[in-house]
Amino acid sequence: MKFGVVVFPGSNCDLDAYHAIRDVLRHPVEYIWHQEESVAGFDCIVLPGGFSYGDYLRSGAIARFSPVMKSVVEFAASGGLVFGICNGFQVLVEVGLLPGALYRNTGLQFRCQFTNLVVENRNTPFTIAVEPGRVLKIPIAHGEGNYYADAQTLRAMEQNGQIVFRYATAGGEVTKDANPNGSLYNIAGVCNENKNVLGMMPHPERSVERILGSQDGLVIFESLVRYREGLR
Amino acid sequence: MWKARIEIMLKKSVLDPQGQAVEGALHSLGYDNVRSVRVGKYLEVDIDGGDKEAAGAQVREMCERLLANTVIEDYTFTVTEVQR
Amino acid sequence: MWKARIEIMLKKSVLDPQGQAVEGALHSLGYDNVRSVRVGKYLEVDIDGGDKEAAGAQVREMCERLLANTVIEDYTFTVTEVQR
Amino acid sequence: MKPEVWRGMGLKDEEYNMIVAILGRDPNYVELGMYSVMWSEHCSYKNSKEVLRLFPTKGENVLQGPGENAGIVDIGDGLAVCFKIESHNHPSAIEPYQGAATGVGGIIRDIFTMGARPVALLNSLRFGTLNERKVRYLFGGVVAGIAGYGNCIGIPTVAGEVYFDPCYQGNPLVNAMCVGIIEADKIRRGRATGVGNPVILAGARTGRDGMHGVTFASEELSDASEEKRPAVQVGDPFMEKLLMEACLELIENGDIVGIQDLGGAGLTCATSEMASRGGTGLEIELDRVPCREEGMTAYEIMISESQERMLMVVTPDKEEKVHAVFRRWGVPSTTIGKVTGDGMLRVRKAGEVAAEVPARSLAEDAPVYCPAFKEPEYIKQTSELDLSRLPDVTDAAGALLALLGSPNIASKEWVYHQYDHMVRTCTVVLPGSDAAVIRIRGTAKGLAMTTDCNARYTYLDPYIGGMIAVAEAARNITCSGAEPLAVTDNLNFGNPEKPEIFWQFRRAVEGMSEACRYFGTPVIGGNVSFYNETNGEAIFPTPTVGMVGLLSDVTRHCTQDFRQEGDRIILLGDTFDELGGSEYLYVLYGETRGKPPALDLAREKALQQAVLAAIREGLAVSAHDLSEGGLAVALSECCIGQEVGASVNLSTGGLRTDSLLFGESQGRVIISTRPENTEKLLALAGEYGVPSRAIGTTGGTELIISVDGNEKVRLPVPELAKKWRGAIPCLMA
Ligand SMILES: Nc1ncnc2c1ncn2[C@@H]1O[C@H](COP(=O)(O)OP(=O)(O)O)[C@@H](O)[C@H]1O
Ligand SMILES: [Mg+2]
Repeated sequence: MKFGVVVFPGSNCDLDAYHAIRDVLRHPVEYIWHQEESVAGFDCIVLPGGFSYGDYLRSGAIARFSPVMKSVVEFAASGGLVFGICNGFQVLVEVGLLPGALYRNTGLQFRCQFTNLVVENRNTPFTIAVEPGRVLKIPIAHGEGNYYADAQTLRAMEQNGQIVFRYATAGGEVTKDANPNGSLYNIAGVCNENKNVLGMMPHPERSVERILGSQDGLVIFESLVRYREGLR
Repeated sequence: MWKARIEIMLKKSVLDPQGQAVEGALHSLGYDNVRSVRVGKYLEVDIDGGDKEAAGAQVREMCERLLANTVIEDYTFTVTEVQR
Repeated sequence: MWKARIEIMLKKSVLDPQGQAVEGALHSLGYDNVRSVRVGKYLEVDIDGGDKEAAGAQVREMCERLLANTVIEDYTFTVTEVQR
Repeated sequence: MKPEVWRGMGLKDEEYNMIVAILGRDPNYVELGMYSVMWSEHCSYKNSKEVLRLFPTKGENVLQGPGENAGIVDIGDGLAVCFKIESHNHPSAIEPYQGAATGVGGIIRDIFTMGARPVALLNSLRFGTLNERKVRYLFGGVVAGIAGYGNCIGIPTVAGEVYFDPCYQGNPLVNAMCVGIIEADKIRRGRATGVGNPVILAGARTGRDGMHGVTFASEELSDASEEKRPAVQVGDPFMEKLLMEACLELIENGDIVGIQDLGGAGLTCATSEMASRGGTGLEIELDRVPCREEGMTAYEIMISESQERMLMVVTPDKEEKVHAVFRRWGVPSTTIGKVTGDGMLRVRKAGEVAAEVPARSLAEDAPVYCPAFKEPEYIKQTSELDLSRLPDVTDAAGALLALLGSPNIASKEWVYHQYDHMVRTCTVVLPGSDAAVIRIRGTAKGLAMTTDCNARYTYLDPYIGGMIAVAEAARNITCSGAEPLAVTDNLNFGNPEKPEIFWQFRRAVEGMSEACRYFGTPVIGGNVSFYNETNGEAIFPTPTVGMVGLLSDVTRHCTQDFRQEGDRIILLGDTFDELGGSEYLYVLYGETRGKPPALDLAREKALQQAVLAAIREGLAVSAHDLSEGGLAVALSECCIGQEVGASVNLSTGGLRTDSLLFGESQGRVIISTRPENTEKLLALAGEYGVPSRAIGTTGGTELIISVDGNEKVRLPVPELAKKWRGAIPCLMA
């Protein structure tokens, strides 16, 4: 299974995603420059974290017009796996591949810390390898991760299993205190209706090795591989 | 040349943490008669050529496509003629 | 009640990286006739009581003390009467 | 030219006469401006140069000492570590967010200028007390500014320190440090060589912001400083990220002859230093410099301190390629001149020569002063501390909680949770332990790093305080399992033209030098920030030490947290009746007085070697050095991390209880060890001649401390944690 990691001007977790995939997951991976017009040949496109275009105006607002995004949108439409992490998630909502919007944390501060996630839907390509009831310890690092969608959209998302991750306590309880950024209903990650596009604010690529304090992020990448192999 | 002045605000239904923080800060400075504060963005865009209507249409399009995120934001703008 | 509409902008001589980025983005979207973009803040503050002049004086003071960073920013505002 | 003109630019009459002598004529206005910025303290170190010679700067691993943009130390495997610290105190006092942000931007450029990939940031901060609204504004703004820049560019901010004292009320300190990694054979230097080679300016356009920043940094702050506004700039971390990637790519490919960032004194500094180091001249054409505003004068362009710009010299055959790389990264670049052989810095504008001076005279020939020095009066008064008149502590638990809630000791999570400290996925020991540790990809190695300075000690005795700053940094490094390598220092002092201040400066440098020599940690670079005064009142002398250490096996790192039930707690080192300059004295009695704790370099070094050996041999489950707040605070910090309690029995051995619990005697470390390793650990300490005793056991949910069999402290760990974590958020709410 071949991964592609998109590099926008200002991406800075591209390297981390690349290493997680190449050195820990041990799968082929290549960088994709933002001016590429095709993403042919890849099985999964990762939009990494960072500050594309400085996150000026709004996070992800300018990056979504990069030439590469046109082909990412087409790739997604044809069922391709697209995975947005942090800034990548912001790009995905801006470009309309995912519903809702992400804006300023209610605390008005950038937050970098470990969070605990419950997996609300284990039936997506991104979560099929997660054991039932498992709480994932994965760090966040963002200033604009406050998820918003209007009531009607949220209802539809709930019904359709599009809310994939919520912030929780270590014991898996979804509480107000466990919410680091004010996201509606503690939402940390969502997918599209078809479940082939997922965006999440926490950084699974930062928790793939014991020496980094957690390996819980690895299961998301492993899910992708297992899903893909299941298709063969 | 045309100057567009664009104001972008979070929709009423979206919580405005920044506005709340500023309101709190104003209260603690003793401005007790401050009732509500909302914080948004202000942009000035200079546009060459065309008439006022065309400039306005262009600004609207730029807001819809890039400048505002209409899922959470509303925008208003004015266009006035300026000397180069 | 009075509504103050406050626009806060970086001073002309100060670098506006945000404005530059937006300008670049507008150009790459094909809006070649965009000349200059500056990005600032917009605030709406509701103020109770007093007359228009008093409200204006208070807004000026709030700008100087808290809302604007006059080291690098300029501000302008208007005050209009609104129904509660 | 009228004397007011050069005096207004901060030049002394005799300095003006020197310039006339150098040129053999009167300088024009542009030239005068160039001398004024280059001969300012900030650029020329004219007041500090002589004293800085006291530092040991050589070592077998030192590849680059002071004098370049940053120092470099060899770490084996063909790799080297490059680091430096720099102050941005004055801009941060005026505009905290942008002042701090551009400080971070500047130090990052110093590192990638050398060809190193920046991998970590640190910061050392000082503010007034948090009950003042203005101080909260400055503190909040500075932290947000550091976060804003570092997070955006994607370099983790992994460590630092923050202290609060009224002496910093009007003059906060913002020192930023950057650490980079470089292949030892790829080091670049700021040299303009090769007559005829093109000179390229890349990065942001030049604007009118930041005019005269360096002279500003070389003046005391007064209320009128708030008027000097244009000296503050807005940073653009996005531009810097692109500039960094482009420059590192060019350096990696060997496309650059010499490179230098534009910092203080802008184009004047970069051009004259590069030419001077290269023994050449430069000719530049200001009409080619991309400007942000129309109508900028030669004077303005030459001294503008606009951020995010780099100057480089390339060979003619590479010129087009270099521009192409910048283009691909979306960074503007222009050829603005060429290297000449005549040693002159020649500046043209609109077809005319706007300035023409010997490059070397700007960069090297500033006058050197040896300011007078004299021990200040206060030392005699403050050194008096009669402990017999101070009642011993009765409510030890209350005192401990008060100390944990003091912003100087309290958790700094409020700060470092705003910093992305994990990006690059190499941070192995996150902020919150003694020193941060990062791994070096592609090797088994790791780097430990810290900044330290207890300025209260330096105030009470600059010599001992200076030594302790180095010793504490080294102790923090060893507690994380690393061997100290080298030092960068940031000397923050008041006005050096006052003999008392210069005395503090000399004494501190003497103390630091002695300690650096003893620990074998040469000073490979640093920064001097004078004139940290408001309305005539100087800050405490604050010589911050930034230190980097090496772990040959990064998996063998250590943190301060107790890990599990039943481990034995060992205290290494001796405790004395030393309360002078302690946080205890300050928090409970509002006093900053006495002599700082003594420092015995030999004992300190033995202690550190013992700690390192214990960690390497796998005997230490945790290690934590004792600093502000002494033993009781250190034990609390060990408990809080993983919520593991401890039960400790101490004997006074003739000491006061407050000295025993809260005194800050140097050379002490707490180690926890598996019970079966206790004897081995005590024996190992003995081999190094380090006093050691088993003082208790980990476990339970409380911290219990008994002294001579009497229980003095019994507090639930969550209560300790709440006090310690809550203090700063509560003040900042
Ligand atoms: N400004 C800061 N930025 C990043 N980390 C910080 C900052 N201030 C303190 N820290 C972190 O908090 C922890 C405690 O700091 P400090 O009390 O200064 O430690 P020590 O006494 O061991 O030198 C350290 O890990 C330090 O790196
Ligand atoms: Mg320590």
